[in-house]
Amino acid sequence: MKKLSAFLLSLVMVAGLLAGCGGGDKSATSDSSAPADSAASANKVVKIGVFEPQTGDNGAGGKQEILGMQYANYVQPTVEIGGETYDVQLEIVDNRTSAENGPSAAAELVNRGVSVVLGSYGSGVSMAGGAIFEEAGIPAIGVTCTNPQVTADCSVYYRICFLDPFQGTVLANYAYNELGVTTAYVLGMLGSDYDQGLVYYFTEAFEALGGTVVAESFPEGTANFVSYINNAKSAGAGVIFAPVSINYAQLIVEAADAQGFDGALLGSDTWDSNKVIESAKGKNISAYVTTFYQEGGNPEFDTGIKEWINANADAKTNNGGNDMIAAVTAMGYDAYFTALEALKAAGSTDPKAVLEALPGVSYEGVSGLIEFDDIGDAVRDSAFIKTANTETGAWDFVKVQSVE
Amino acid sequence: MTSSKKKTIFTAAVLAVLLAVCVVVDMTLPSYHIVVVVIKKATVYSLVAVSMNLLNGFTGLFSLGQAGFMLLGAYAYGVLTIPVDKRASVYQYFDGGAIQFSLPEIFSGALGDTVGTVVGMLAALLVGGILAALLAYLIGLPVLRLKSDYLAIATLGFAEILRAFFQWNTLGPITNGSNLLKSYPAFSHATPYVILAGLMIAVIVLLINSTYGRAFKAIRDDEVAAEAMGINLAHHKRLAFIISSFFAGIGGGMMAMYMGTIAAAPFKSTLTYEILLIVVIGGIGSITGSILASFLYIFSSEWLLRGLDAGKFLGISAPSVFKNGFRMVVLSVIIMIIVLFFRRGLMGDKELPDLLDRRPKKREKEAAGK
Amino acid sequence: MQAILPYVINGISVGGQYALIAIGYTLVYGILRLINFAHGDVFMVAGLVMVYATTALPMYVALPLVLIVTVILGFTIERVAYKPLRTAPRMSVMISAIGVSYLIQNLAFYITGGVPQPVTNPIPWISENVTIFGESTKRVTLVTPVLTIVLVFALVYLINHTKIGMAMRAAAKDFETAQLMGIKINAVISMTFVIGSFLAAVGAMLYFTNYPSVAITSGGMPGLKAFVAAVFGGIGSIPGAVVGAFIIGLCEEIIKGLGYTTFSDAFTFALLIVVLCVKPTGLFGEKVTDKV
Amino acid sequence: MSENVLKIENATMQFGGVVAVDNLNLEINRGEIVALIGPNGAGKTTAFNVVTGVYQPTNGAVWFQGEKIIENHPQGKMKKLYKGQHDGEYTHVLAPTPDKVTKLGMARTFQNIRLWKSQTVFDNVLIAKHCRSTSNVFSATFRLNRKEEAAQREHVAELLNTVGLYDVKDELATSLPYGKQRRLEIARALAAEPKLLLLDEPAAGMNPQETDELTAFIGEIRDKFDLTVFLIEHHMNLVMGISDRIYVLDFGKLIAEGTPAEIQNNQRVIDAYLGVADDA
Repeated sequence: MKKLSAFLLSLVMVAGLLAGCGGGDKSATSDSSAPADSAASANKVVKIGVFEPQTGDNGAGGKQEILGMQYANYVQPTVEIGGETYDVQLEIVDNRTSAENGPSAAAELVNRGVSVVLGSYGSGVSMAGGAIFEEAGIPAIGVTCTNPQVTADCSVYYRICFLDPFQGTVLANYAYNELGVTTAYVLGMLGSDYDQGLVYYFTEAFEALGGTVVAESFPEGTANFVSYINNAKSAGAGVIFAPVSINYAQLIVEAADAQGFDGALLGSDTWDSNKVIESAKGKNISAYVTTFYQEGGNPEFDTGIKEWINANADAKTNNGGNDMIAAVTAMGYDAYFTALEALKAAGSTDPKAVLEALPGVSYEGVSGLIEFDDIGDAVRDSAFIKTANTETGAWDFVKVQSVE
Repeated sequence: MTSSKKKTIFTAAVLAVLLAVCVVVDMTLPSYHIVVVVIKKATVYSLVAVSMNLLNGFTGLFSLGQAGFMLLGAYAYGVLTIPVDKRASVYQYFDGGAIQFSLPEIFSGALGDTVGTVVGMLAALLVGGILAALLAYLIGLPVLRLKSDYLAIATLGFAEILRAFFQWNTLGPITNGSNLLKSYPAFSHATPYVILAGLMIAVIVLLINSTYGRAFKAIRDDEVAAEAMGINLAHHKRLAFIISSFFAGIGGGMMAMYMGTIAAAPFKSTLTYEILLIVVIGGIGSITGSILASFLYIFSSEWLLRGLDAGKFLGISAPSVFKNGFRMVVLSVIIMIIVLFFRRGLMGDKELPDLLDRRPKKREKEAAGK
Repeated sequence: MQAILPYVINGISVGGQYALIAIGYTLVYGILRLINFAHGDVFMVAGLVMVYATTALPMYVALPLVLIVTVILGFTIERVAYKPLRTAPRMSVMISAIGVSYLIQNLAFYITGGVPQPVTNPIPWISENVTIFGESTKRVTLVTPVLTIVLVFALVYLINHTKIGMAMRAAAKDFETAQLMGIKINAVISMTFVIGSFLAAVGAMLYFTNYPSVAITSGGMPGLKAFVAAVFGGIGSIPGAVVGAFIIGLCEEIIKGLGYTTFSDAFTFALLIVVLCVKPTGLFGEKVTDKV
Repeated sequence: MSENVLKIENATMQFGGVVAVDNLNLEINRGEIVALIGPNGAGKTTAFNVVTGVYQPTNGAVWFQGEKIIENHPQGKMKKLYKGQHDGEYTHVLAPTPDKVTKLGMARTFQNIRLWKSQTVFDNVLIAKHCRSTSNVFSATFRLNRKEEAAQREHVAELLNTVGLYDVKDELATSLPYGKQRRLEIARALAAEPKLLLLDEPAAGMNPQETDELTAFIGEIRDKFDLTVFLIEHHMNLVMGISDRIYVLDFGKLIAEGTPAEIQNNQRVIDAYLGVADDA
């Protein structure tokens, strides 16, 4: 009996293995004929890798970013490369937000033969994947990974967003100069390089301006922020700067409301999400965020993507159930077109050619002009500041802030 | 005697073939190829799974602290190998950090670039292992007196505490706080991983077949009898715990090499659970099983079953079923089936050479008849 | 005094939530000597079901539904994953528990797509803001400890004064003898899982109304902490679990208030290890001697 | 020259209010075979557990080869509960763990056979040699102890030949028939190179023929390995046939001691065993 079961077990495993192999082969061969509509046009295919989290802490944000790319792909499914029309095919691989899964997800993209990679949402996993992309010589365009380290030590990584030092400084300036606050409470998640990086730059800038900063961290998985808000209150803070992921941002909004915190909440680009604004709706708080894009900045894009989202149930689910456009979606959209520009400029689908062409790309996207500096970072000198309108449940534009 | 000789030859042949395959893979495929990447990851997991098996499977101590020791090993490796001129940018928030040397560079000065770097990397791995072993000694003092499930939960707790310490900003000049460590040297090919992990596992196998290994197994089978036969329980349990942690530390260092960046986040209890389940799939008490299961698990979860997440698998296209997460559901169902119905796992307590035995039938019968 | 009041109020509330989960651990451990690793995930599933049910159905249908679904889940887990291993070594059962936890998380992941599911104010009344001693807080903060204590008294009554309660006590005292005495051991075990899941479901409803979303990992930390509370109070003892939970909730919030936020989780585990090493039986636990 | 191998001195073992062994005094001389008998629950195994360090006696001491190895006096809760006459006589605490006691030269078997289930017959015996090994974990792992290991293996083979289990050395221990498992346990104890061998009901579950074989066997090994044997047994044939002296326990108290013939005619013993004595 035991032997039989052992035998069956190994049979199952072997079958699984074989099935896996088969699957692997299949995807390798059948992918080239993928989009049904393009099969008719018989164009050649160029693959763009999407290296984004669909699961894990940044899953929600990653999905919204992918939406932008998918919409862009819907708007512009083909590209002229070297005089030929290519169908653009997105190869989406989930990196699960974790550095541990970064390398294999990146390798999977390389394996699928992509010409250029878009992503990721967060910095940590971008760095983990960066090493693989660098070895493979495939250019990567970071969308919203704002840590300076992403591009600093990686020859193939470029990005279209602003950086943490910039964002942190912008917010510090805004808090000190515009909101007139001298004491700030900053809160980041323990173990998140994104949070702690922004905390660092904000603190540096805010203290340089003459303000006082009280900094604390919360462990991952914290669900109750009441005590943190109380700490901010007892520190006499006029603002709480919490550059945290969407889920925690919602919790902080709730807790600030419940504890009657009367200062302002400051958020980074992660806060610019319809989920956060939903939480803020009807609450007695004030919140300001910096972001890459302001809805209404490009009406054509807005209406187009809203229509597309509303017509597409999956997309709507991924967007959190409504058609509000997150900045990361706009950034994903821009990243896609930047990649197309690079492909056009390269005149080839060879990653090496694309890599050479990428630094020279200049593209006017919905989030502004995209150009790269020597390191591969976007040349951006201003950010949008928005505030949460707790009555209408929307982000209201405040101003464009740049660092002087 | 001849049968044992035959077994040795068989084992050596299998290992040689595997190594040859790995070398061929390395020579024909670029280092960023998915096959190379999954071999690297599976190799690291094998080492950690075997180290966990040494403790949980061979000594019968149910510890869930593996991720913590890996964390220590990973950080030790990163901290000691980041080139000095890269430290300013890695430790960007901590003025370049407190440690201003790099083992590979030190050894490069003495031994030449290539050899020196490799020696430095190995030395850093070793330091990681030793630190993990030291910590295991300290933790073991209070914790190893606890009985099965209490031990499990206490070691789990220690791993969590350790994680908080490594993310603590005050230790930032060394650990870089919550920020990543990166830019350290790593092997890009799979063969060095396989050789390194292979050597470590070989040492574990030697240990298990030594008089100490037999004592560990005696403790697992019957603590009371073991103690009555002169085996010092405290001493031997501590020994097993320290040795297991040492190899987990080295495994952590290799994990760091594989990941390219080090943060405390991946070393959560989930990682320990994953490794524990791998050990169970392979068979508690079988080194071969742990290795086999590591490869099966990593290959399927990272590569072969990806189709289950992407809408298309085995040529069947069903995007509504094969969507994100389905791969892990399938895997965890398989794991549960193994846990419930095939408790002995793939290999039971058999090893590679035992596959040559022509007598498993007889033993099975006897086991059933008892 | 005024300064620590909000921390205390919040600590008591958090403690109440832990208590509801901790009872599930302590009951199961008392009888099966099993750390039910999946209990935290049952809690999470209850939260998810609440999210889905309250968006689709009116509240008076949705909330009982949450309780029923959670109870069925707890019952099923026991029948499928633990019952077949009744005679297996303890390590196997624990591995099975970890496997179940892994499976539930992955399933939840698959169903939710890995995205935290937003909680949209399912029970409006208890999410309203109220003012107590001049401090603003949510009503749920006050409701939680009260409800917890009411439920605990009900449970203690059940255990001390009903037939099934007596059977549970007998099984906890001596599993085998109870079986020999004709107690339907499987029914008793199922009952403990049902009670544990029920309380976890109540806990989940209170816990998640406070929070904007249920993520698949939401159950992990509260689960672990509740377990620590159960050990702290003396595993197997219901009053112990409740007292332990309130103490841990309070300590945690006070530690945050003192500014050691980095270590608020680590503290819980440190406490666990100290308790295990110094007084493994916890505050109220009975000493169990191993037979040689 | 100490002829006295084991001396139990005023040993009391109390579990809460229950006194399992009450002020036990007993001596065993070198080369003797001494039996400890008594009805079920008389405290025989508890006495063994005290001697081998499994339990710490509530009060009293144990001497081995002229050296005091175990000593304890009532402490903590026991202070109130203990009402023995030797209170205050013992002031030190000597509480070696069982492995230390074994290393001193005592080895035991168990009433309910405790072999290492997943190990072969050969390995079961070999593991018991571990406590006599001088190699450390490093030298053992890297096989720097080949000589010692070879000697150990040779000794184990010899032992297995002696007990007649060499031909089944590669079987799993648990696959052996009952009687052989008993023998294996004795072989395992012998591998630890004891001076004093403690046998806890070695004939339990054996048929008369097996019991007779065992009786002869115990005598054989006593002579061959120069042993002193201390045994607990219910099979009176065995006990009477082999013992030099017998101690009788009832409700934790020593009620008689003497040669087999003396014990057989002791009225108190007969009373204690009434209805039980003929189960052998």
